[in-house]
Amino acid sequence: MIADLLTAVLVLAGLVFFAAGTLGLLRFPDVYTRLHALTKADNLGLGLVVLGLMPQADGPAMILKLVLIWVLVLAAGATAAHMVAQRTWTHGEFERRE
Amino acid sequence: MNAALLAFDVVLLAGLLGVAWRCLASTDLFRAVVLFITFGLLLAIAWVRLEAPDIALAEAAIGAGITGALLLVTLERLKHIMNPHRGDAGPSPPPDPVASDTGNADAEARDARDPGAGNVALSCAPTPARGRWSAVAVSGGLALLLMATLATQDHGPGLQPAVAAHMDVSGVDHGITAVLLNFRAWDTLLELAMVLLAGLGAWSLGRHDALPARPAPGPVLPGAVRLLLPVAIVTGVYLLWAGSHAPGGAFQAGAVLGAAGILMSLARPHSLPDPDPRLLRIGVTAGALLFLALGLWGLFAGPALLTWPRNLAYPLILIIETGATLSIALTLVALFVGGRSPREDA
Amino acid sequence: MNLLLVTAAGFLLLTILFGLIRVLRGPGSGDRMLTAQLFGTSGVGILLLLGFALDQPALVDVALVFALLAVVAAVAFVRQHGLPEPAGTPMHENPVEEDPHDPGHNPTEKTHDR
Amino acid sequence: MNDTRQSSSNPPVRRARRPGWLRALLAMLAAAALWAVLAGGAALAHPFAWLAIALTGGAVLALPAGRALRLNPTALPGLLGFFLRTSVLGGIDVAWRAVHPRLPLAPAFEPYYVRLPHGPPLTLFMSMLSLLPGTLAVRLEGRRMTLHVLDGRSDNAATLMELERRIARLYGLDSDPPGSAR
Repeated sequence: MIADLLTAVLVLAGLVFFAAGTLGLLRFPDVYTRLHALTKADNLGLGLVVLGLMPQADGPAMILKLVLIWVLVLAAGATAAHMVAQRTWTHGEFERRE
Repeated sequence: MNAALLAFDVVLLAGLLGVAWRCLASTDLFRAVVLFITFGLLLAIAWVRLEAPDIALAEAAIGAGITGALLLVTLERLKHIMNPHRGDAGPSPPPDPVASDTGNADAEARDARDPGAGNVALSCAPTPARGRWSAVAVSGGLALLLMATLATQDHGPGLQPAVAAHMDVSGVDHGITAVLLNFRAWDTLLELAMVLLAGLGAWSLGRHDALPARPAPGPVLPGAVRLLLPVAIVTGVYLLWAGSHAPGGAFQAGAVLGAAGILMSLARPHSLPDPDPRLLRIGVTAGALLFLALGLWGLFAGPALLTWPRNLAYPLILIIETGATLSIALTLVALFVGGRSPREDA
Repeated sequence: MNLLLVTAAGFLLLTILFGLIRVLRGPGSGDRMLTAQLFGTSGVGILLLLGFALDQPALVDVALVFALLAVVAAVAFVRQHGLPEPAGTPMHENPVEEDPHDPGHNPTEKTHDR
Repeated sequence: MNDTRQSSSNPPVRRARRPGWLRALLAMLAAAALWAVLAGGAALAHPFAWLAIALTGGAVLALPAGRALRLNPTALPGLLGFFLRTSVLGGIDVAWRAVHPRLPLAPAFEPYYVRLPHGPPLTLFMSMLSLLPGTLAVRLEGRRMTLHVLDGRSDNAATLMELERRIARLYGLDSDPPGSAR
């Protein structure tokens, strides 16, 4: 019961951050600021969802798997954000048209 | 619960149709590629909803890992090829007839709920607008036919009871693996042969040219590769292992390992030497040849072609799946690199 | 409980569909790529939520594969543009303005977006 | 703008590279742990587990060798706590800015001079700082890193120096006396 309540609260909190990330994606003015939305809001949202699902997991192996997934997404998000930022910095914002 | 799932499915279907339509109708190739990556994501979720986690796994590995990279690099190569003709101003890209950029999710979703939207886009994407109404009529007719077919089809259990009845002779505990590698092994052999043919086809087109690119500077990418590569290898082998009793198997494992290889060749931590062509050929053909050899052995020593004796079924399936994984992974990387290695011709 | 998880998954799906606006509008290719990356994160969330709601542990494996390979497309994107840097790339001078790019830098750059 | 220009006071320490067999062994141990998480501890006896472990060892040998750095496990909880706390703050910060009707952003590029040596510490630093509130690593040239910050008016460098100090402690590179607060 308490586990279910915890799950509900954490998952809903995660959804708030996902929504804020999407809102930032749509409202922020340029690529760099949108990248902030990518790396922070959504990763925190997924972290809260993962945390919320942990009480429902049936064993420590599943919990560790969930943590692994979150760590992988964090690494992917940070790497992709850095690379998109670097590429925008060096090559401009737009596709070369040929 | 069921109403929520139904709503989820409707939104998913609308998203699939809308993304597919915008992807086909897009004149900007980069946008089309990103839409295709999104389509792969939605498709994986759709396979989940169709209760086919095996296919969802394969779609996740191929859609997230391989097609995106393949299409982006293809785009770059196309530009590289077209670069010399840059001076003569070609005709401007054909106008987008289906719709201009709506840029509005509501319109997007509304359009997507139109049952023929995907077909409309498919049938008239880059053609002049005058064909639009006949295309709408044709796709509407097709949609009606499809719905009539679906409505009259009886929803029998299919072959599931037959598979369940014979699981104990299959050697594995997962129905799909039993079908793929025992009951209908012939199909899987042909699929492996097709993968092999695709690889050979790419090799026959010529030597691979070095990509006109270099890895991104900075320590972040090599660090990520250092973390992801071992995890990808263990995950790939884990999927191979899981195939005998749960969703997973050679194609999924091969796709994950192939994506890891693509990541390696993209990040290029240091100049990787071209592999020995002889070893590469053995690796690429290993899956199909091993499968065929064991199948022939079954013809002479066992019951029939491509069947396994009951007590040997499990180890034989494992051996075949391992070979198939190796071949699929290598072929995917070879398709990504494109063309045979320069050492082949030397 | 499961109703909540399915609804949450549906909500994430809706955020993906709204995020598509950014893919369609662009304007830059970086915008589109980062949106695809964002979709990957939401997709992992959807798969995990569905996996627990429908009691299908295999979906966690699907989410794992997604999380693992989410970066490949972004790496290919950078590799694609990893051409020798054009002359006039702002490297050492540090503009504090919002737009770091020399306005005259590579004037052929135009968005293909309409 | 913050004054982050500092002379690089401690030059990168060149350390011996770890021998290949040790790297492979460590990677294989990690692979075994990962296999136990994914497939369950009982599956470690399956031949595929050995295949996965052997392949991981081989793949690590194919990657270029990093420098051998001694981990200081006592610094790990502090770093993790700091990271989790600041990344939650970062998420709240971005979410607040995104939903605020007037979009309170003051984006800017800032230079930052890294003191960590190249290798895992710097990689970790650059990956982590993108998850901290308001900072994003854009480019690294030598010691000079270009950051993009969401709010140029806030003191971003303080958080970064704190993170840098904690990572340095994790890798045993700390030149500050322990307990000194920056």
